[in-house]
Amino acid sequence: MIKRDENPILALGGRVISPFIMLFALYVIFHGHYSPGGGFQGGTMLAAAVLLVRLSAGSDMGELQFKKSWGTYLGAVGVLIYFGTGLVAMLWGGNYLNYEYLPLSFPANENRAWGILSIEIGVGLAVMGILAAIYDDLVEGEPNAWNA
Amino acid sequence: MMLINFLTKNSPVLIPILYLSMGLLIPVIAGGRRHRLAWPTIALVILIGLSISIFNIFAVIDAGKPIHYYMGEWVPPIGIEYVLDHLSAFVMFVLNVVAFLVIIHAKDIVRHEMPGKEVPYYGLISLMLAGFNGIVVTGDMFNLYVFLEICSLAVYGLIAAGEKKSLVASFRYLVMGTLGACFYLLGVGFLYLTAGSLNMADMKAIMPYIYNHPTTIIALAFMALGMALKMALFPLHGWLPDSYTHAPSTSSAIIAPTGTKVGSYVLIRILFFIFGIKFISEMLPVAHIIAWMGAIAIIYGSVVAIAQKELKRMLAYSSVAQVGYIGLGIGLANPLGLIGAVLHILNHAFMKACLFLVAGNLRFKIGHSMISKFNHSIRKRMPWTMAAFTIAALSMVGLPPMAGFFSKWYLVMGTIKNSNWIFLAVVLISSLLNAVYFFRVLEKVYMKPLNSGSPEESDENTKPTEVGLQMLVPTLVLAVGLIVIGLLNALIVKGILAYIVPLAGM
Amino acid sequence: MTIPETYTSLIPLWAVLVSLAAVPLILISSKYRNLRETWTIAASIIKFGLVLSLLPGALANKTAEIKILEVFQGVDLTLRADPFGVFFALIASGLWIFTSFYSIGYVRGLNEHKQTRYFASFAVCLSATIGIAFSANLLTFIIFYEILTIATYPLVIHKETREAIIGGRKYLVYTLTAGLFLIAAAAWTYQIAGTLDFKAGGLFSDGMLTAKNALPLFLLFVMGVGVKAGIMPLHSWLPTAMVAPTPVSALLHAVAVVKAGVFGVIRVVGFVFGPYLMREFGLNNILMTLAGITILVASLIAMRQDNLKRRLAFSTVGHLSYVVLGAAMLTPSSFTGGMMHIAFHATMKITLFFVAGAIYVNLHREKVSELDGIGKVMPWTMGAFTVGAIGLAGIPPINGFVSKWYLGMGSVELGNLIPLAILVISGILNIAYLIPISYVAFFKKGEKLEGKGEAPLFMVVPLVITAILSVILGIFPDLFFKFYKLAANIAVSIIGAN
Amino acid sequence: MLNYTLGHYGYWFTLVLMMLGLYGMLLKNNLVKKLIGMTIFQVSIILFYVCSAVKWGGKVPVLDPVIGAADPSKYINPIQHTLMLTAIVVGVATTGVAFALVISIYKRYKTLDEVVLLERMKNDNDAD
Repeated sequence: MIKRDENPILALGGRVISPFIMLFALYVIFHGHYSPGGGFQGGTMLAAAVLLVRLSAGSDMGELQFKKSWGTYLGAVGVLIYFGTGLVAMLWGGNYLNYEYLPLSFPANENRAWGILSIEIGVGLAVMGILAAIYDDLVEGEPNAWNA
Repeated sequence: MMLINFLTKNSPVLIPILYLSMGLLIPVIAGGRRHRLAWPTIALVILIGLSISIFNIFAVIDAGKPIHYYMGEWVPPIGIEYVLDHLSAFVMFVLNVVAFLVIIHAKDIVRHEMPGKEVPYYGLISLMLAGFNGIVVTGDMFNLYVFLEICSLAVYGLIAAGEKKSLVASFRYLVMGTLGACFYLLGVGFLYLTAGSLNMADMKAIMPYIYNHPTTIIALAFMALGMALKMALFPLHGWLPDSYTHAPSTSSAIIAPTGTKVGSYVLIRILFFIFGIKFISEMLPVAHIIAWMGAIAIIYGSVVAIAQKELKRMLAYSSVAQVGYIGLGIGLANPLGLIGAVLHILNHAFMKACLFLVAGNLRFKIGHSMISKFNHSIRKRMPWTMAAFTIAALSMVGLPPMAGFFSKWYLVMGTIKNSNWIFLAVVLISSLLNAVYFFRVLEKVYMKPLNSGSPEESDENTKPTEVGLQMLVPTLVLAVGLIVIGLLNALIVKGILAYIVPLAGM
Repeated sequence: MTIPETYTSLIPLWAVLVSLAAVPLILISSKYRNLRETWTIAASIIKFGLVLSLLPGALANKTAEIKILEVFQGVDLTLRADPFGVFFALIASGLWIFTSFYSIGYVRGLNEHKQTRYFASFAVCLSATIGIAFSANLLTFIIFYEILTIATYPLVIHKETREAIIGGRKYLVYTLTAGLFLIAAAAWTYQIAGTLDFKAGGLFSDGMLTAKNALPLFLLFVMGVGVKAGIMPLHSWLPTAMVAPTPVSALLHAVAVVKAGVFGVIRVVGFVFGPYLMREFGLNNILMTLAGITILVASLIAMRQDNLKRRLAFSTVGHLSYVVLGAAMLTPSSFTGGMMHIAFHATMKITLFFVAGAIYVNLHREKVSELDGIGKVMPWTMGAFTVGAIGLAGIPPINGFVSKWYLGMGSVELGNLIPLAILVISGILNIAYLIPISYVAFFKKGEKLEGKGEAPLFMVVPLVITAILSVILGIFPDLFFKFYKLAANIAVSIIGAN
Repeated sequence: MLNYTLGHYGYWFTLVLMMLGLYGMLLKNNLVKKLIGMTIFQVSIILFYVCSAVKWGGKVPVLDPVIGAADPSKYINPIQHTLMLTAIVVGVATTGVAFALVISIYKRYKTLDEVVLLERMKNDNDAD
């Protein structure tokens, strides 16, 4: 990588903005089922927040915020939530992903809303984890610009 | 009882879910120091998948008609529908049974060829199977695209794990594969613009109304082109030989029998289940073109295979030829040809899996699979492996009562039914060409070298060093399976394949 | 003639399986030579007994049948011991016994390598041959036909010299191609007729065949079965395959492979097309012409061969076409003669090949020009040779005369004397290329052969027995196995059906 | 005719993009450029789908639930957009895998130029 000078504005700016991006991302995820947005978009933004720190403040700083090893696990957890929701619906007598059958004791339409939300959360986590993991794997072995 | 009910209700969707979730869970279950768990997990997962696929076959036979499954109980054409008919149940079974046998075989050889990479490797295998099974079971065209990309991505990874050149081979495959998938997506787009539906059965119903629309023709052209690329139908096979040659032994053994077959399956779906036989023979002679491509592929693949020096590469070119058989059978567009093609999916899956496992055994024990270095010491060292090779080779040549003969028999019948003598000649000649390249190997293996002064080699070279039971048994099961399939082919055809013909609208 | 009657019986299946079952036993006991050979002998004797037990049924026009399983829509893997099948199976399994004994003498005499593979392949070959004999339909026929092709391959290349490998390749190319033609022909037949079952008098119903498709279909069949039957110009693998060990040549030429070919020709002529259709489309003339040319040309070529086995090979090519000629003439007598020639040529030619092998094992000579005076040291062997030679020339009282007589009668029945002329000329040519060998062996003085005696007993006894058998069958053609009665019955069933 | 051609300018644009992508994919020597071509190709198809959903003055029903019922001609089919969402994700994944491959290739052969790459691959003693 090209050697760069340490730039405090970049480093601090990234670290400051990152939580706000995350907050907005959560908003996108949690509103996904009745307004534009959803798991994919929110997850990408979550990943963007993580990657922003990684890029601006370096991998070591990024590690403090979001550990490299978390990526895969978070992906697995997200996927588990997704499949778990579908599976629970299935076990309670519905078709796969039929949220009406989720054992939530709400009326059917609210059941659907909660079901979609859980799906969106799962998708969001998975997308975030996997995108972060992709980045980490790609830069692996590259000399760390900040330590160089 | 509960389990049976659960299975009956949800069986179409279970296999893709199982593989898809396990693809991500295997790195978690077997992460870090628990890497020894990877192989048992994947073996167990595929065993479950296999059991469900067997259950599916019986469910379909029992129902006698396609089983529909609506995701989230959204009724098509709005929702995504999974369809389990005789064709998809059959292909699914082929995929899972081959995958299971190869995975049993894989344990030592994966550790040997890719030390330390077992966990992601098995995860990718699970993902790939999720893609394949999803493609087979889905009734939605866009869903099919997604699964297509899932399995393709996994396959790129599986191929890239091989020897040095595998990276470049995988990259080329990635470019070509993406191109194929994009063409398919474009075709789906055109079709969606015209008909406003993505559901296959719905599309078939709409087809008469958009029959004369130019976009329908373009859609067919793009979709068929994309799938021909994916199934490596000549002249779009360029990515295949390098990929199969340089991939790890297990990858070749699992991808070669399944990957191109899934492409063929999709082609069958597109041609007969979406557009219908009338459209593909009247509006755009796709069937005819594919038949010709298949015929040329048969001759080309076989001839080039003769010239290969390396066993896996020879098998790869032979795959090109065998895909040609399937293409020819599809392109004949008559019941016998279709049955021949689908039967060949099964037969070729078994044959190629067996042959690639043999190549894997050779690499494992002898360290290479160069045909020019083969000699009769191999037979002495690995008698059972070579016996399996012989059976599979005879089946490839198409000698009864091996399985290969019967799919060829159906294809021959199909060509005669269409009175297409050129295709008949092609199918027959290819048998001879197959015989040439397989007997070339067999001669080397079973006969002592011609010019060697000393007839007996040193003891070290002739000691039996057969691979372990875990690798040997799957190889032999596949070989014996070829004979069994051959003898029972009428049962398979009558019980399952015959139902495909009316479904395909013939 | 009694009405044909079919009953289910497992005997045909056992007859096929018994030698197949011997294969694993042979492989297991590869270290113990005597035990291994016991299996071969035991299997051959049991097989012969099983086939023999079907003979009374065949004579009484009762057909044993066993459906094994369905292999194609409406086509079962079926074994049916109809009279013609029993006829052929009887010859093949009977002569296998002799060949087995002889093989033991031969491979031990020469201390051959890979004897286990040799005996195992031999057993598979015989299974396939019996399978061919008992095939009830074309698909079953093809399956066993191809198995025979593959099982013979290791025998042809047994010596593993460059010559043997090239011979083996040529053999494979010819026979595999033939198999493909046969597959195409069978598939086409199924498309036309909707059935593949052999039926005396032809399986096609009226109006199924037209002038347009009859000829190509027939040519496909001829190319399919003609390669193994050695019809010119498809014969050239046969002399090349002479590199195989002599018992294999004997098997190839007298017992299994080529006989499977002519058996196939008769099946095609009599049981697929039938005499009526053959005549209607002029197919018999094609076959007759091919056979006639083959007989004459092969005999002429045989005269020029110095290698004894090659000479015998071309003689085989010629004599196979006797059978084809008999089938092509389409008269009851000619069919009878042709079928009897399958049996009688087998006994004679196997004798000759055994003799050639015995000479090779004993004296290591293969050329005709080296045989001067060997009759003095090997009187029994050369005596048997003379018997076979006379028989092949068609001189009484050897059995070759009988079959030739019926073929001649067929020619007269047909009212066409060209076949008769061909037979006579060929007989003279046969004398010209075989009798001189006996002559030089007994009456010409050659170099001294001191200390050499007869060949091993394992070899001499079988060849003397086959020679005696030839004589006995020549005098009493209906003795023991009622070859004549069977052949006549079959001929009537084929011709009379129309 | 002119009207027809101009009226579908979006499609023409995607066609141009697609050809550009194809050109880069098949004819460029540099592996990364190939990848860029591939991405352009994928994007062109995404745009093609999105183009087909355009309707001047229309709205997606999620924004205004009554729109479909009140005036069907204002209704915009959201399916294409959602489909393309998935296609974008697929594209990202493909690109990710492709970059992983390219990086590995670069590490192994120290080049991204295909001609040089082929030259260097000859020295590998893989089974051939």
